[in-house]
Amino acid sequence: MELDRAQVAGMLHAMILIREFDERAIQLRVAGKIYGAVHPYVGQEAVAVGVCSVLAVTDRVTSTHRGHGHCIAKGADIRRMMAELFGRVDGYCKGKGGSMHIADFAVGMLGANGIVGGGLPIACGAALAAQLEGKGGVAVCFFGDGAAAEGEFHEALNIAGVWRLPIVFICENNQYAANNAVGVQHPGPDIAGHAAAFGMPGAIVDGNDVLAVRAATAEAVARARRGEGSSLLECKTYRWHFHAMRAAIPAETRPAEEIAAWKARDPIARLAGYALDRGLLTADEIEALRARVKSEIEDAIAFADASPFPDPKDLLVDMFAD
Amino acid sequence: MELDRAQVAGMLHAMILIREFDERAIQLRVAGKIYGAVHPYVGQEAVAVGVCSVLAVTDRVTSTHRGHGHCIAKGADIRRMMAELFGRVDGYCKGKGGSMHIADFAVGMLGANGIVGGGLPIACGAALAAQLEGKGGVAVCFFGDGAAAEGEFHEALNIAGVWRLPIVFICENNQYAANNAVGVQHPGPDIAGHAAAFGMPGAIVDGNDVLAVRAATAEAVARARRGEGSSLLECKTYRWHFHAMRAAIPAETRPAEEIAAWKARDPIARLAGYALDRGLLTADEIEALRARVKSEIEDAIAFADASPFPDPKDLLVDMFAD
Amino acid sequence: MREITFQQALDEAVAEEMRRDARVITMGTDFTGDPVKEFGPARARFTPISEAVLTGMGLGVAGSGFRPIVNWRMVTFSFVAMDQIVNQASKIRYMFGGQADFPVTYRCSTGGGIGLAAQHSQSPYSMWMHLAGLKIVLPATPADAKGLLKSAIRDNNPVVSFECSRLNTSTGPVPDGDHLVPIGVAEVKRVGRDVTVVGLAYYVREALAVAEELAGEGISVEVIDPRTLVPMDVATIRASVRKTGRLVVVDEAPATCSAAAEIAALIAEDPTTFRALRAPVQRVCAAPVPVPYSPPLEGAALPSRGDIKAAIYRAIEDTGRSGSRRRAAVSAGASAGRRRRPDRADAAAE
Amino acid sequence: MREITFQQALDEAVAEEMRRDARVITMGTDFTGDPVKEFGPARARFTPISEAVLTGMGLGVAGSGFRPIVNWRMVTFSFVAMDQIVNQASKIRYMFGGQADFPVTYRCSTGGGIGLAAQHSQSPYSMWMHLAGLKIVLPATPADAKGLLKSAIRDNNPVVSFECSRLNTSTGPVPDGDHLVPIGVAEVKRVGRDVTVVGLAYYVREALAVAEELAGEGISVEVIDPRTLVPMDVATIRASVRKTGRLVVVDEAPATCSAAAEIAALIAEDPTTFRALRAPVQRVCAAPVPVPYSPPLEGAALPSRGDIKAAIYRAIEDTGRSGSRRRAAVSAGASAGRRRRPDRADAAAE
Ligand SMILES: Cc1ncc(C[n+]2csc(CCOP(=O)(O)OP(=O)(O)O)c2C)c(N)n1
Ligand SMILES: Cc1ncc(C[n+]2csc(CCOP(=O)(O)OP(=O)(O)O)c2C)c(N)n1
Ligand SMILES: [Mg+2]
Ligand SMILES: [Mg+2]
Repeated sequence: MELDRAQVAGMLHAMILIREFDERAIQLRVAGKIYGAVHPYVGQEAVAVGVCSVLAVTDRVTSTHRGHGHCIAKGADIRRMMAELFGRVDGYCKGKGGSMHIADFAVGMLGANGIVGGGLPIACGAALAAQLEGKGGVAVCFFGDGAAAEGEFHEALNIAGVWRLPIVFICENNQYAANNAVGVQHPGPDIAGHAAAFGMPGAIVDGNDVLAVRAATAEAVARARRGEGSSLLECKTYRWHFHAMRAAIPAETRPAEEIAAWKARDPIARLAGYALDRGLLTADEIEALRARVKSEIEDAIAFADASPFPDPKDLLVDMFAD
Repeated sequence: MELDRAQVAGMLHAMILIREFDERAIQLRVAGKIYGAVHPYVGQEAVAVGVCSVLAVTDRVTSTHRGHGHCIAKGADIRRMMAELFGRVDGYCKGKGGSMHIADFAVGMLGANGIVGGGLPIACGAALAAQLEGKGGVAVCFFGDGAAAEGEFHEALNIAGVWRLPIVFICENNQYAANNAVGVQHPGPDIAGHAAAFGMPGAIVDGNDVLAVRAATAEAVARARRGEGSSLLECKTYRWHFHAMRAAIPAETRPAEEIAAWKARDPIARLAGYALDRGLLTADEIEALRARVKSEIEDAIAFADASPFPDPKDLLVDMFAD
Repeated sequence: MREITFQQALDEAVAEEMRRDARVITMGTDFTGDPVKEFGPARARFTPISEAVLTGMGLGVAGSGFRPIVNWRMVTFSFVAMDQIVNQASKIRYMFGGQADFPVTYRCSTGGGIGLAAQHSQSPYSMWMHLAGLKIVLPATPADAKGLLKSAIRDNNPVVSFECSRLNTSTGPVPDGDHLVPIGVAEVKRVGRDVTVVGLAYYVREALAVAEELAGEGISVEVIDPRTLVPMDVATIRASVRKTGRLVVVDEAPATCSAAAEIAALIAEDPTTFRALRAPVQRVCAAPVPVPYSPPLEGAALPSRGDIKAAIYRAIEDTGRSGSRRRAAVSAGASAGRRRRPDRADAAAE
Repeated sequence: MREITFQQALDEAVAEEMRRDARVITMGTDFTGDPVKEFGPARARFTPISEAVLTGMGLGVAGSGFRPIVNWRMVTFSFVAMDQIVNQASKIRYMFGGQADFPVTYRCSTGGGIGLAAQHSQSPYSMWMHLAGLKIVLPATPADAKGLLKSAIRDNNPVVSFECSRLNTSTGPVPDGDHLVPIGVAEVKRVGRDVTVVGLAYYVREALAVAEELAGEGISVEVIDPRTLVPMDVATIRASVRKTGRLVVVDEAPATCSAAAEIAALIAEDPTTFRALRAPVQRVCAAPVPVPYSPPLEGAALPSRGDIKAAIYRAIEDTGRSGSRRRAAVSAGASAGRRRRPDRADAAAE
């Protein structure tokens, strides 16, 4: 599946945007512009971008506590994302949700989730809706290696298998759940092995190779659109930073060599290199992309900063629909 | 593993006792001597008896809503069981628990359970205790095919796999969960297939062949005692009666041929035939066993009937330990 | 008007709403009635025994344009799905700034009294009431069961329909046609002068029976059925207590942090009602134990008519009325004593 | 006596009990302190993110002779384990006729106020209190945190230790040696004459600060910390209200069916205390919403000192005291108004 220059440029832009967004979010959290907890997606960009690159806006995804990348890849507006992190009224949740609860139903982003595994059942619901609509829509569920230890993982894959739901389960195996290596969570290194018993294909893919992720997802999505059911895709990847931060940046607990080895497999450098080799993009064009991202982010920050804080008088608004 | 006559007689007696106990329980429920719900184990006797025949009294088991067979096989006193079903003070739970909550910690029966899948985590705790004690003890967890659709099934097998707990998971696949055939619960007919992803052996055994169940359990238990971890054993079997009854016996919803085919594979007749063929027991001896069971059950009923109902004044007793 | 059972009324509600709106689907491990026959397996779905995923699917499919009914069967089984209820369903709309609606109806049976023991005899309404973000209905008659469930299915928010097991086979008149009962409106089931008795589910009938009995003794009892627990129709309850000056709440859940506790607090914190209150509030609730299996114990654990009567006498006693009252109160004393016995904890503390 | 943090006090409690009794083990997805270093990986176990199995394992290993401490980290995460709490832990001993004990301690952090939004800012104590069968502690100081957790670990029943996040870094004096605080005993933190304020966790400090402030205005506030929620030390609370005639309860959970509702009911139903009550009970609780993320909204959602003050003024107002009081009350009116604003439901009904 050859990619044209526009597609490659689009994916590269999305990946750089995700990285810069979270790098800036870390700074802004330290600066006290953002509150609560921030879970950076840096290092995993190829997964969100590769997966979402084959989805339509009408396809629905659920995300996790580490959700900024999924939002951006699915087409959310970083200005409203940043405003949400700033706790302002122009944020996606009018400041009520914050980092762990960003959602944009208009682009099929059914929400980040502060509960490990909490998005799996909701994604199955979105898949059921697609099945009932019968228009070839699919649902995609992002979750971590740690989430695969929760019972909701089993129940979700099981019902998806029984009902042949049009859903693709994307396990982002970044080797750690908070400070615990995957060995604390699972008897083996892989999650994909669970798929067979649920009657669905389970594949392992290099989560730092956006093209590989895209290709594997395309196959699983096509399968789902044809009504042939669900798939589990395990993307091996790594987060470059700490699990989560509040006011201060936590000390690193993982082996330095391990981190270095993974950083050497930078998914962004990899796609940039591919684009250059194939002559799809020039170095200047890539520089221009980076510059564009910088200004987009500054613009988002300015937008967020200009947005007012919610009025306490609106505390009870949005509780119940009429 | 050749069995001697005492062993065979013991297993045959236990199986007949279980069957007669539940056949009488049904009559007594209709007669209004027993309250609430009764879930007969008739047809599945080979599983409980085969499994428990290789356990020590110090090994611990957890049971289900269909727990009478597990209690009897693990060595509970049918007089106190019957008294519990009658709601009397000499029952195992002093009448507070009833059929779905019979337990006898003294013989390692950690309780029936009204929650599908609810016993799995508790069994893992018993296995952890055995591991910490380091005396080669094991835990056994009985659960149904329906329970394998619950998240607790996944969490239990996963942690058992990670911690190499000395536990044997016994899935009694009796083909139905209430009125739903196994196909409503699972993408395929087998549960054992889940084991591999948890890093443990998963075997399927003829659950109507007590010797096969015993042999497979012996192997899994030996493995656990050696500190080599957990196993999943799926016993294919069938319940002869309705899922559950209250005041009235529910209409049968399963295909008549299916029921007939399974009854033709009666686990008790099978062991009796084996004993006769091998000359381990004579027809008279088997008749004597049946007679003994009948009197044991009449004795249990008399015991239960003679036991007083609890005094409402004791309503708050047993709430908290000192 | 037809006389049908509580269960039939609930089945009619589901069938009528499924006919009315093709986006309504129903899911559960089993069904009463035969929705599969009329609506097919796509809209009436038998599910695996996986309440957690089922509960979250309700939100996902509702947030994607459908109107699911998720049936947990017994409230007992909803607890394996509690994360999806507490952390998702009750918060999802507000947390997301109101950008999407989640019109999902969760149904389950509640209550004891039929020998099913601790796990299968629960009435934990208050655990849901405490979660800001869920609407909750608790009908006591076939008409309300049908009308409230239909309103719940049409509501654009997560609504929990608690359906009392002991009422399943009870019958009552149900209006013909599209019968709706608004969520959030209590009903004064009997007008009275001396004491207000708020009953929940099965205990509405019991309260009415006791009221009838006491009318013979010249005690005029007003009986109120909240019908909806969230939003609670406090205005109706307060108005009644302002009139009678006395409140008895009957609930088969244990008293601690129960719906009865909330109703007592709603009365005690309202200045006008507080000033009108002439006697201590009476909570007639289950004993603080898991519901025991054996009939004599289960009977002692759950509220009885005698308990309700004794509480009414106490309310009148404490505001000093005629000697006949006092004797009556004493005659019911023992049972009243038991009902009011604090748990060992309190006992230790008192 | 040493001055240590709330968190250090909790860590000391676990370490001391693990030293004292080899049957004590601790399990969680993460630890504060370093129990693995001192006690090894067999007794201090890092677990998968599987709260349900972890919670049930606590019962199984406790019923098999050990004394486990299960740490859910945040109360939020306990909801995926709610079946094991509701259907097993709270019922298992009684249901089995008391034939075995289950000495398991469940720990979790609670509360909001630190910008973590809806899912990670919960204080649902009352959902546990409603379950007859669990003991529940809620310390407000380092000394009580240590003493109550040690008592919980030694208790032969399932005990839930709720540990307020906002108190983690707070410091206070903790007695040296084997410091135990008995479960079920409240503490009068400040003796007063005019009004009783019952505060929970973080709000004990806030209540004391307000009491200090109001002393300057000649209002004498008695502050009580229940410290244990089950068994609740009702005697101490009732004795105080019998003296002051006024009750304000401060709790960061939403009011409906909360611990505050229960305390209000315990006062309103006790004849002697009811007769001594001179003003309506005041509940100062969180607004009926999931806790919002944005600081101004979160601040508005949770109780503030201004809210506590306003409630105290109201309690005194409603029993008519000097004009200065009245002015003060009015000055605090806005915030009081917000705090007491009924949810839209009630609004509709009222
Ligand atoms: C049910 C539940 N348990 C525990 C937590 C605390 N927690 C938040 S993130 C996290 C680690 C999740 O690991 P993983 O699923 O691999 O995602 P990652 O952080 O690696 O992206 C934990 C334990 C939670 N949010 N929800
Ligand atoms: C969590 C939960 N959900 C639903 C039920 C209701 N229920 C009781 S038994 C049963 C069927 C269980 O099937 P299976 O596990 O195969 O055991 P079997 O009855 O066949 O022995 C169901 C659905 C329950 N008790 N617990
Ligand atoms: Mg991870
Ligand atoms: Mg079965």
